[in-house]
Formats: sequence, C-alpha cells, structure tokens
Amino acid sequence: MLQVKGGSFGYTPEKAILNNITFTLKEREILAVMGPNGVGKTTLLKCLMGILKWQSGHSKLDGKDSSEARIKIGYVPQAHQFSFPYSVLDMVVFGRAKYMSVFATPGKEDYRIAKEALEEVGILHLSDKSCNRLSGGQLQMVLIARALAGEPRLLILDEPESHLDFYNQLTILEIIKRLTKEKKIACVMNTHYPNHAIKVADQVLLLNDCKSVFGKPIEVLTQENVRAYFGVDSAIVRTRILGKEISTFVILNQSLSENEPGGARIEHKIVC
Amino acid sequence: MLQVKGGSFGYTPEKAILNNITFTLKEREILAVMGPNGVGKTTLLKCLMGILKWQSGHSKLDGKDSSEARIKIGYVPQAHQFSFPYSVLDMVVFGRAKYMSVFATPGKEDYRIAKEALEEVGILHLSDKSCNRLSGGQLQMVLIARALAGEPRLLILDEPESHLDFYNQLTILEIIKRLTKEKKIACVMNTHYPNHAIKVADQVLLLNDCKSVFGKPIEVLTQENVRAYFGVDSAIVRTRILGKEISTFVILNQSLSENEPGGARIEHKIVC
Amino acid sequence: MDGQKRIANKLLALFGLLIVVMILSLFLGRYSIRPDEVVRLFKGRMLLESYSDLKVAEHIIFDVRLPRVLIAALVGAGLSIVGASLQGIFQNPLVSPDILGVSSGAGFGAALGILLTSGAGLITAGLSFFFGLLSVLLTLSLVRVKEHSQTMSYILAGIIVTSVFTALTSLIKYVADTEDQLPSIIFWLMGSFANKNFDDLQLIIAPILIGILGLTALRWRLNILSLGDEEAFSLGINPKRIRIAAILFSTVITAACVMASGIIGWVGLVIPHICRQLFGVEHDTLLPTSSLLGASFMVIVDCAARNLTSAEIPIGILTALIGAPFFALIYSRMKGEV
Amino acid sequence: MDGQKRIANKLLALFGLLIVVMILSLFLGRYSIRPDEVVRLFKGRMLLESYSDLKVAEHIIFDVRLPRVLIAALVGAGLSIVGASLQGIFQNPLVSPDILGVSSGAGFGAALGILLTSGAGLITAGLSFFFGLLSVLLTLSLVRVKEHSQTMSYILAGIIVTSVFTALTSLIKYVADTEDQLPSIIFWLMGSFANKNFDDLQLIIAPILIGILGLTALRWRLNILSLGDEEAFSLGINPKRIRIAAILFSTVITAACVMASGIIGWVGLVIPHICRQLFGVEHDTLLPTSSLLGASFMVIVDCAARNLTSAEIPIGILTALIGAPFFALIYSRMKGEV
Amino acid sequence: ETAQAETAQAETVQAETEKPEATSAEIPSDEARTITDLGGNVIKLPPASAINRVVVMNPPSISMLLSILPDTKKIIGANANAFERANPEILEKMFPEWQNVETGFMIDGFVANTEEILKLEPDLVFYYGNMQKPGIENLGIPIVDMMIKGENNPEKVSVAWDNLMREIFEVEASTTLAKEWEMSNDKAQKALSTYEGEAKSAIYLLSNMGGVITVFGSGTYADTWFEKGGLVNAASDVKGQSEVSMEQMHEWDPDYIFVFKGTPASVMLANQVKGQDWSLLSAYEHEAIFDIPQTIFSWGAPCSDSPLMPLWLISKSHPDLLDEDEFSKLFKAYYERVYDIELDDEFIQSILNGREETK
Ligand SMILES: Nc1ncnc2c1ncn2[C@@H]1O[C@H](COP(=O)(O)OP(=O)(O)OP(=O)(O)O)[C@@H](O)[C@H]1O
Ligand SMILES: Nc1ncnc2c1ncn2[C@@H]1O[C@H](COP(=O)(O)OP(=O)(O)OP(=O)(O)O)[C@@H](O)[C@H]1O
Ligand SMILES: [Mg+2]
Ligand SMILES: [Mg+2]
Repeated sequence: MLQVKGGSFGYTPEKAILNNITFTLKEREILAVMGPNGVGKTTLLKCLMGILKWQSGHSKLDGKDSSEARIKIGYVPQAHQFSFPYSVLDMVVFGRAKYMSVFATPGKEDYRIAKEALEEVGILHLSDKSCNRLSGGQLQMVLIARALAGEPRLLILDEPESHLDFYNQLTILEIIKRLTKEKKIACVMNTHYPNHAIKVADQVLLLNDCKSVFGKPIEVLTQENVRAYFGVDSAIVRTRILGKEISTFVILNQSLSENEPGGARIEHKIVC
Repeated sequence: MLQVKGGSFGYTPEKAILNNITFTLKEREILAVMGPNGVGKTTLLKCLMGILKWQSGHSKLDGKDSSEARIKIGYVPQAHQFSFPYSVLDMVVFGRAKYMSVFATPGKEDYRIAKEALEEVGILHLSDKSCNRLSGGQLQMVLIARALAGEPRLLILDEPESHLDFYNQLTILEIIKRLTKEKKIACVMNTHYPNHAIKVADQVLLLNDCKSVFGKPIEVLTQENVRAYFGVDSAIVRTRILGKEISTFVILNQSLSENEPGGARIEHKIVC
Repeated sequence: MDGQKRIANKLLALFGLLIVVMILSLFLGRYSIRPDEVVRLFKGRMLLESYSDLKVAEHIIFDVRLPRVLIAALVGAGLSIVGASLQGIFQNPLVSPDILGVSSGAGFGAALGILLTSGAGLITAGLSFFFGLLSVLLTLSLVRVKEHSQTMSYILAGIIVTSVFTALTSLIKYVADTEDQLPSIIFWLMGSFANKNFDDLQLIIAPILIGILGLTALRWRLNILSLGDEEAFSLGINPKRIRIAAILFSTVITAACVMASGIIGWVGLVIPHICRQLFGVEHDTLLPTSSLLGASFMVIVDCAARNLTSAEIPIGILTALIGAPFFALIYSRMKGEV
Repeated sequence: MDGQKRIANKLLALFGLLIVVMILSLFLGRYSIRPDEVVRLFKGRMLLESYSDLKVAEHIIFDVRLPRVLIAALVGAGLSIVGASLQGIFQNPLVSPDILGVSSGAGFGAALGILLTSGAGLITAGLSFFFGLLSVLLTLSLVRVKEHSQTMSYILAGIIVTSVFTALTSLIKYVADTEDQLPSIIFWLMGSFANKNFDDLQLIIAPILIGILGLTALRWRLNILSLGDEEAFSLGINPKRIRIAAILFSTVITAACVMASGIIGWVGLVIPHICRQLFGVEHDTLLPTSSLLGASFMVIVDCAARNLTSAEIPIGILTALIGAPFFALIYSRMKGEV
Repeated sequence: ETAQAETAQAETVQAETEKPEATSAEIPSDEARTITDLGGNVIKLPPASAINRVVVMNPPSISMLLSILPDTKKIIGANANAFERANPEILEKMFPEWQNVETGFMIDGFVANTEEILKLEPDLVFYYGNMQKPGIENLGIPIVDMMIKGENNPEKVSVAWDNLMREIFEVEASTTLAKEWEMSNDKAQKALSTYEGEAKSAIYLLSNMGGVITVFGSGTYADTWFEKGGLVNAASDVKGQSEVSMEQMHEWDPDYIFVFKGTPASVMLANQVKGQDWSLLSAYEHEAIFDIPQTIFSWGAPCSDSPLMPLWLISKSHPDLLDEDEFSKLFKAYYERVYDIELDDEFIQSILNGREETK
C-alpha cells in the first residue's frame, strides 16, 4: 500500500539527512521508525506527508504519489502551541476539513465522527475544554483524535506516546493497532521506545545517516543493531508473569554509567 | 533543603488541582513526580518555581520562600517553540542571566560555563546551530544545558526524557544523577517512566487529585499503587544479565488488551 | 448543536440591532422632520404617492439619509469582517484591513483621480478601486513562494507596498493645486460619509456584498489557517489557496470601502477584538458577528457625526471617541484569552 | 569571541558611515557655499576666528545645517533603536515605536500647545513631551497585571490609548483656527526637520541619549524577553521589570523625537528589519546597529529633503521613497529567517 | 472680459443639461433666466428680486457681494474663513450682520452639510469648484460655481466674480471692478514707467507659523501681483504653494517680503521668531518686511479691494515713485467710489501699519 523508493532529502544541499530510503508497507501493517535524535525521523514523516518534497526517489500510496494522496493521510505532529483557543471538539472537527468543499462548514455527521474519534481515544469528557488549557498529554490525545477523525488510509504519528502517561501510552498503542487491523489502514510512527515497537509494530525502520535497516522488530532490534545505531547495550528479556510470557527490551547501561556520562558513544556510528 | 508544606493550587476556584502537597527533599536527592496525564505534575513544578502561586501552604528552599529563592532554581519546561532563531550557544548563555546585573552582557566566563554545560550534555558540536533548526530531541538537550548553565541549587525538569532517544535518555538521567550527587543540589523531575524513576530517583511522589504518596521508588511503585493510580497491572522484574542484576518495571497489559481499548480504567481512581 | 442555536440567536439579535439602528438613524438629522412625517413619507413611498408639502423632507430621507445609512452599514460590516479574517489568516491581532496595502493603494488612486480630474467623480472612484487591487497584487507578487514563514513574508511585503503608495500619495499632495485639489485630497483621505448618495451606494454595494459573502463562506476554513500553514497542510487542505481567496475577497471589500468613504481606521482593528471577547475566537461565529456589529457601530457613529453639530464631526474622531470606552470596557472584562 | 570582533568591526564601519554622512551633509544645502569656504569656516571655528565676508555662510553652516544634521541623526537613531527594542519585547515584528501611544500622545500635546499658544515654542514642546509620557503611563495603567498573555495586553491597551489621543488630536484640529493654527498643526504632525536649531537640539539631546544608552545597556536582557514571559521568569529574571524599564526608555526617546520633528513613521518599523537581516536577530548587535544605521539613513534622507528642490520635500515622502527600494532589496535577499 | 463674453453667449443657450426638478417647482418658467457660471455650467435663475437668501461657500467672493448688494441681509450663510482675513471695523461698517451669519454648515471649512443647507432654505448658493458640489447639487436650489479652472490672475478672477454677481443680482453701476482695475493698471504703469534699473525681488510669504515657512512660488497670485508691482518673485523656481527652509530664504535673499498671514511682519522685523534668525537677511536690514493689508478681505487674494494691491506694492517697494501719502489718498478715494464709505486717515494708517501679533 505504501511504497517508498530511493527517497532522499536534505535541508541544505551539502548534507542529505535521508539517503535512499526504500521500504514497502502493506495494509494493516504498522511501521515503527527508530533512530537517534536528529537522525531524520521527523523529516522522513514530513516527506511521506508531502510537507517536504523528496529530492530524489518517491513515495506512493495506493499507487498514487503520496503528495497527491494527501487526503488519505492523517498526521499527528510532534510539538505544539496554539494562538487561538479552540475547544477540543472544534479542534477534532478540523480533521474533517479535507472532505468538505471550500465554502462548507462541518455538519452533524462531521461532529458525530469527531465525537466518535474523541471517544475512541477516551477523552470525550474534554470536548468543551479549551485547547490551550490542556495538559501536555491531553493535547497529544486531542491531536491523535483529530487525525482519526479524518478517516485516513495511512496514519502518520510523530512520537505519539510522548507526554502520555503509561496507561494512555498503552491505550494509544492499542488504538493504533486495532484501527490498523480493523479499518484496513497502514500506520507509520516514530518512537523512541523499543518496547512499543515490539508491542505493536509489524515492521521497524532503523534510521541512520547512511544506512537504514528495515524488517521485523525482533529481527531489527538485535543487540548488535542497537549497539551500532544507538551505542547502547541491550537485551530482549522474556519473562513469564501470571502465566503469560512478556518480551521486554532492557538496556544494560552499566558500560555507560561507569564511563564518563556525556562521553562519546564508543561503539556508536556504523561505518558508512 | 526543599520543603513543601500543605501546598494547594487550582486554576479555577471551584476545582483544586493540587491538594495539600507535603514533602521534604534533601541535598543530593532526586524526586520523581509521577501520575496520570492532567493530574497536575506540570502545575506542581510551576508552583515550586514560583510561576504559579500556591493558594495555600508554601514551599521553602534552603529555608527561604522558593519564589524568593528563584535564582537558585533551574527550570526545564515541557513544550517549546521560538520566534527568534538564536544560536544554541546564545540560548544556553541565557541561563546565566540571573547572575548578571540588569545592564550587563555575558562575559567570557559566562560563555565558558555555557560551553561546559553544552559539553556536559554532549551537544557542544551544535553550538552554532540555530535553535529553530533543531530536532525535537536536540532542542530538549539545549534546554537542559541552559538550566545547567544557571548553576542551580534545585533543578526542576518537566519530562526531561521526552523526545530523547534512549541513549540520550540515559545520558540525561546520568547527568542529573551525577550533578545532584557531585554539586550538592536537589532535583525534581516529572516522568512518565517508572523505569527512570527506579533508576535515578531517591524519592517518588505519586500524584492524584486527592491523595498523593511520597516515598522511595520501590516502596511507592508497588503493584497496588500503580493499579490504584494508573489503572494498569505491573510488576518489577529483576533479571540477571551479563552478571548484573537489573530491576525493570514491566506492564502486564493483558487485562487491557483483552478489554475494549479506550474503555474505562476499571480499577483506577482511588476513593478520596 | 446547542451551541449553534445559541449562536444563531446571537446573530439574530445583532441583526435586529442593526435594523433598529438603521431605521432610527433615518429619523435623526440636522434638518428637523417630525417622526410622524417620516412615517407618512414611508407610507407614501410604499403606496407610490408623493406629498408636495414634504418635498424637501422626502428628498432628505430618501436621497440623503437613506443612502448614507446604507453606505455606513456596508462599510462598517466590510471593514470589520476583513479585519477579523485577516487577523486570523496572519495569526496576528495587530493586523488591520490595510495590512497588505489596499488602503494606501486606494488612497493613492483617489488622490491621482482628484489630481487628474479635479473632482471626485467616477474616474476617481475607479482609479481608487483599481489601485487598491493593484497594491495587493503587488504585495502578493512580492511574497516569495518558497518562503518558510509565509505570514511574515506577506506582512513585510505589505509594509513595503504601503509605504511606497503612501509616499506616492504624499507626492501627489505635494504637486496638487493647493487651492482646490489639495483640500479635496485631504478631505477625501480623512474619510467621511458626508454627501454620499445612491450613485456611491451603487458603486460599492456589489463588491462589498460579494466580499462579505465570500469571506463568510470561507469562515470555517479560516479557523484552520489560523493554526498555521504546516498544520493546515497536514490536515489535508491547501492553506495557500484559501489564503489567497480570503485576501482577494478582503481586498475587494476594503478597496470598495475606501472608494466610498476614504480611509476609516480603527473599526477593522477593534471590532473583531470586541467580537472575539463577546462571541469567542471561532471564525465561524466571529465573521458574521463582526460584520453585523461593525455595521451597527458605523451607523451609530455616523448618526452621531451627522447630528451632534451642524458642521459634521469627522467620522474618525467619533469612531475613536465612541469606540474607545466601549473597547476599554470589553477589554477590562476580558479574561486574558486573546 | 571571533564573532564579537566581527560585530565590533561592523559597528565601527557603521559609525564611520554615520560620521562621513554627517560631515558630507554639512557641505550640502540650498545656500551655495564653496567647499573651501566650508573648510575655512571650520578652521575659523577651531581658531575662534570669524570671517566677516562669510557671515551668512557661517550662520548657515553652524546655526542652520549643523543642528539640523545632529537632530536628524538623533531622531533616526532613537526611532530605530526603539523600534528594534519594542519588536523584541512584544515578540511582534509589526510593532513600531508608537505602539503604546507615545506618538499620538505627543502629537496631541503639540496640537494642544499650538492651539493654546498659536506657536511652536517651548510650551508646545513641553506639552508634547508631557503627553507622550502620559499616554504611555495611561497604557501601562490599563494593562492588567494578572493578565495571562502579557504582551497582547500591552498592545491592546496601546491601541485604546492611541485611538483616544488620535481622536483628541482630530478634535483639536477640528476646533483650531483653519487659517493659522490648523496648517501649523498639520505641518507639525507631518514631521519635518526644517528650521530646527540648537534650541531644539538642546531640548532633545538629553532624553534621546539617555534613552539610547539605557536601551543599549538592556540589550542582552531583551533577548530573554523575546523568548516570552514564562521562559524569562524561569530563567530567574523578572520580565516585567525589564519590560517596564525598556518601555520607559523607549517612551522618553520617542516623545523627544516627536517633540523635535513631529511624527516620522516607517523608520522605526523598517530599519530594525533591515538590521535583523544584515546583522542577525540578537539584540546585542541589533540595537547598536539599528541606531547607527537609522541615524545615517535619516541624515541622508534629510539631506535629500533639503537639497533636491528649493521647496522642502516632506521627510515622510523621502523616507519611504528612499527606504522602500532599499528595504525591498534586503527583503529579497532574506532567507526566510525572520 | 472672457467671462463676460461667455456669459453673453450662454444666455441664448437652452439649459438642456439641467435636471427638471431643479427648475420647475421653484421658478415660474416665464420669469426664469439662465446664466453661465465660471465653471461653465448653465444655470436657471429666478429674477434678482426673488433672490433673498444667499449662501457663499468660498471665503473671498463674499467681498464682491458686499460691494454689490444693496441689502447685505440677504447673505445668510458664509464660510467662517471669510471673516478671519478681514478687518473687523470695516466688516462692521459694510456688513453689520456678519456675526449672525450662519457658518456652521461647512464641514471642515470645505464642503457643505446637505441637511444644514436645506435648513437655511437659500435661494442661491455660491461654491468653489467641483469638489464643493456633492453636498449641494440636485437640491432644487440654484448653485453657482465661482472657480475659473487654472486661473491664477487675481485681476481676471476678481473681475469675473464682480461681473457674474452683477449679472445675477441685476445691478447696474458706474463703478465696476473692471473699470477700477483699468484705473489701477494705468496708475501703476505710469508710476513705474520712470523706473530704471533692475527689478527688485520679493517673496510672497504665505505664512510663517510654528516654524513652518510657506511661500507662493510661480503659478500663484504672486505672479500677477509682483508683475503689476514691478517686482520679480524670488521664489519663482518653486511651483505653487510650498514649504521652504530658512536656508533657502538666505539663498534667495529677497529685497522685499510681503506677509499674508501667520506671524506678522513686526515680529520678524524685531527678529523675535522662535528658532529663526532673520537678522542676516537683506529685507531685515532694510526693514522691508510688510504685512499685506486686510480690509474687507486680505489684499493678497482676489477680492473687491484687489485693484489696490499693485499700488500698495509700489508704495512699499518704490516709495520714490508713489509715496505712502499718495497711496493713502488713492485708498480713501477707492472706498468712497466703490463702497460709498468714508475712511478716516488714522484708520487707513492703522490698516497700512500691519497686523498685531494675535495671542
Ligand atoms: N528546518 C530545518 N532546517 C535545517 N535543518 C533542520 C531543520 N529541521 C531539522 N533540521 C536538522 O535535520 C536533522 C533531522 O531532524 P529531524 O527533526 O528529522 O530529527 P528526528 O530524527 O525527528 O529527531 P528527534 O528524535 O530528536 O525528534 C537534525 O540534525 C536537525 O538539526
Ligand atoms: N492555564 C490553565 N488554565 C486552566 N486549566 C489548566 C491550565 N493548564 C492546565 N490546566 C488543567 O490543569 C490540569 C493539570 O495540568 P498539568 O499540565 O499540570 O498536568 P500534568 O500532570 O503535567 O499532565 P501531563 O502529564 O499530561 O503533562 C489539567 O486537567 C489541565 O487541563
Ligand atoms: Mg523528531
Ligand atoms: Mg505536564
């Protein structure tokens, strides 16, 4: 459904941030994009979304250039601030804009869908609250609801779990998983949490300046890869609690804490 | 060193967000504030900082009312956006402002300290970059460096690990821990990650609308408390890897994933 | 929606206010006509009768006061809705209808017209309208498309164009005949509804109504624009196209207003603020309420201007003197939500 | 710092430019004096000699041109630094020196002075300065302290006060004698450096210099203010106190400028933008560069106004006509960083 | 003279452009007559006897009406500026009702307020140029344009005004302004014919107020005045009315300065203007700065006293050719001829002495 082929992008001509990104995502699949800070995760999402233009290569959604298929994409950005205090419901209804003619205003149906989306993320009770009086986590939930209200084919989320408490983190991950499966959509999300990737993602894209790895979470998030891409020792621990086996990603940070903090990432940076 | 006694606050007269908060923090101690979204963690930090005024009760730093002792507090806020594109170094030097007379400009010494702070968080190479061209994680590091440049006695951080990759998460936690121990300062931070609290915090404050628990991480983050405050089943798992024992907080989310997502937090909400 | 009904009620109330204010101001003027005579005249109009004893009164009500009241209402509505729209588009509460250079362009056109024809006829009006549009097209052409911070780019381009046209206007004043052209130009630029008639009304009614309808139709989209470009884009709409459309409607309105009554400041800046306080920030409600309140406000102010003294008080003085305390009141009731 | 040395060099270059421009403009004027005579006169001044054959020339250079050039430089520097400071304080690039009502207040004071004394003497100057300060104090007193969004509150209060004083000025124009006083008021408000002398210079030199020094001293703090209040507060400084200090310095400067030369727009808005493009956004450099560039710009423009024709060209026309292309050039080279 | 010719021509032309309601109701058709005003409009007028309420919107032409109208009570509305440039004593003599005349109907001294005009119920309105027209047209009241487009010659303007007014009010008189001008021109030519040497330079100082100096350059009344007075305009490189600097005054350094309004000449002669040093100008040294006299209106603008202006200029600039005593006599005689008013010598002297500083 989503195909990216040889995509490259750089803010300045000298230095490309993204190099030759290639992957394919099928319906009902979730892709988790991972990588160190500043590697270009947000940039990748913006390219997929069409906010930034690929400098070479392309991405296609359902066979169409994704910038044309923009209406089918729901996007939840990373950082926020509003100059006008719209109510939560109004904010979510904005997600319906793309389906309406330029001169139209939202109708009953749009409000119904918006309320459904709010209910889905569990914040219907905030409907009438003003967006500039929400806590960071609440705002994040509102933005996710707004993307859902747009009934997207492809959902793009930039660190959706950030600022959420861990109940809400689980909720949002579950929602994303369920929607992806039920509504036959695909989903791309950035995350800094391997646990989350392992829990919901079907594919993981590990980004790096020159080389990126794409594959199943367990295959990609190996001890070697994590060390190469993040400079951290890690392990995936399987525990059996209350009769259920749980895989948990664990960071083995003794190496770090014994070194000078802030020192170089010794084993980091793969040779290009 | 930091004493909070009977602190209460509410944005509207009808509903108090914080009720009768009381705790004491000693030198070299780190307090992790935890709680669900919208419970008032950020609000608590702003009250400590003096941005918001306690409606009853007070907080004292080194015996002084903390709003008077503001110069001794370093604060890293939660969400950001800049209208003017200052360079990273300039931004960090702003942390020195409180030590300078109103008509002064930063001197060599100030720049040296700012660079030290940048080095400490490992982003000295970004010195000359413009702040509005940083990735979310990079910006977070800059703000932490800025707070450090102010050489605080009390460091207040609002979700310092959010937007950071897990290497940087560890780095920042290590830095916080080391500074607290070495420089005889205290630290209050919000976090959504019990693992982080367990790793660095000496004390945990679990916030709730009406009742809050204060104590050592292992004592506070019990299975019962987590269920009561967050509505999630959890356990602390101890694993032995590479000869080292590691405590990891694990969420047992089977109950959740089997229920309707977005449904009510069944066992949530303690009775007040 | 419960909220929507409440808003409909408010709109209805504002509309009622406007009608009442307009009718009342037909009764008031320096030439004394007894209320019963006014009523008789209205009846006469409807029955297509004419009373020879009230010939002058008839002329005053239908040819002097009526067009003037209608023009004041149109201009008030137009400037206010434009102010509200542009403030949203540029996410800046200091934006007034002339931000992109319309007023200065239209002012220049009028000054040029007066210089060339020594009169305020059709040519002057036409030039005024033409240069109003031209100035905004110039501004738009100065805006670099690749610009990162789009709104700043518009605003800076607007400043350039405004300053050039203002300077050109001064230049015209400077070369104009001090005997009759200069006072005409100054008088015209000062803004006034004095001596407006149905010809003037005919000139502006179409552009202003089209503009108001256009902006009202776009009102919900403006909400999205006010979130910023990237956000709007990520919601699947094209912010640039909507912005251009809104700017063009705004320009047509403002140019027509300036053409009809010179440059009347303040209203377009302040009425939207008042409405935002009274009725909320949503452009959905903000635009219609601004235009209705703006119209009533302008009719009231103009009525005062006509009635208080025999030599009309310039409209600009009264707008501020009546509006400022009103604004201060609203402002002191504000809860810091702007 | 390598960067600091580079900035010092730029400042030195700008200062050199200013000096050259000022000296050159002493040589130019409508009254023809040969360059060698100018040089002789300068020598004479230094040797405390006086040449009877050059009596008029001496008067023209030292009593007419010199004070005028100095005043133009001061006013240009003052308005530009105020614009740069206030744009930072209010985090809004549309802010100009008169945002808080100074110009309108000072304009009203001057109009009142002309009305009462039928002249532009000391009383008029005093009233102008007084009302300039008063208007800003009024604005500040209107600002609610508990306000959440502080800067908006200032700006709205400024709008109210400005509109009231503008209306009052119009009212004065309205009651003023149309033959004598009105033209004086209008000319005065239009802004001009014509016929300024050492008395005028004496009046404004202290307030403007004090204001410029004050703002320059605060320059680094303004960076922090421009991050927003909460941020500034969390950095351990008191944003309100710094803002008030900067506003007071700005007010003193602006009131003095208006008192000396009427309301000269545009410079305070545009020079900071140009400097921001050329020298970066840091107030540390922005403030001194703005004031130096503003001074040179104003001296050049005034020199043109004096020389181009035998009639004085109003300064406003030239500021825009000379400044706009310059601004457009800079703007087209911008990289969208504002 | 041109105006007269036009008028004569137009009388035969039928007024087709007139809107019907402007005529039929007010004027019985048999008594109607048409005239052409100075803007070229053909106007239907009632007979002079039926014109009893007159409104004058441009300041100087009221002086013509006063010299022509037997009954000045007919003037019921005027521009307030008409009285500001006049000498109150003369006003009192010629127009005792002047304090009671309606002036408030003018908006900004520029256009008329329609409802106020209608309240005045005038029979005739004089206005000046198309810009003053909007508020008064189509009211069923005859309106007369007093502006000759682009005409800067005060002789032509004042004569045209005089003729038009005479025609409108059907006044036959032996002393028309045209005749007065002829006499004045003769007198001036005769006086100047003996003068040899370079023409002296002068400045028409429109006003010096609040530090702003405004002069009349070329294309203004100053052209005619100075030509008739045997002077050249030092400011002829300036077009129209314009603000100039003190430095420019030094560059021109005129022999004579004639002050229209604003700061009076006495203040400049005492070098007491705030912030201006007049002492280095030649005109100051020779005490050659004069206020233009104000009688029924200032002589600096076209009015019914205009023929006196060139002679006064000569008396100031060439007292050897026409001394002040002689001019006083001419002045006195003019008033007797034209207005039938006797002015005593002391009063004439006070007018010629210039204005006092007003506070
Ligand atoms: N507008 C911009 N102009 C120039 N460079 C930019 C811009 N935005 C981001 N960058 C740079 O591009 C790189 C990638 O940024 P991006 O925001 O995509 O990182 P990221 O992977 O999302 O990081 P994080 O995990 O911290 O959010 C960073 O080095 C950043 O400094
Ligand atoms: N300015 C404000 N005015 C009114 N209510 C507010 C304001 N800011 C926050 N609130 C409300 O106060 C409550 C606490 O907000 P706060 O930001 O302290 O939560 P938090 O614990 O930091 O949440 P999160 O984990 O999502 O950051 C929330 O319910 C929020 O909606
Ligand atoms: Mg990112
Ligand atoms: Mg928070």
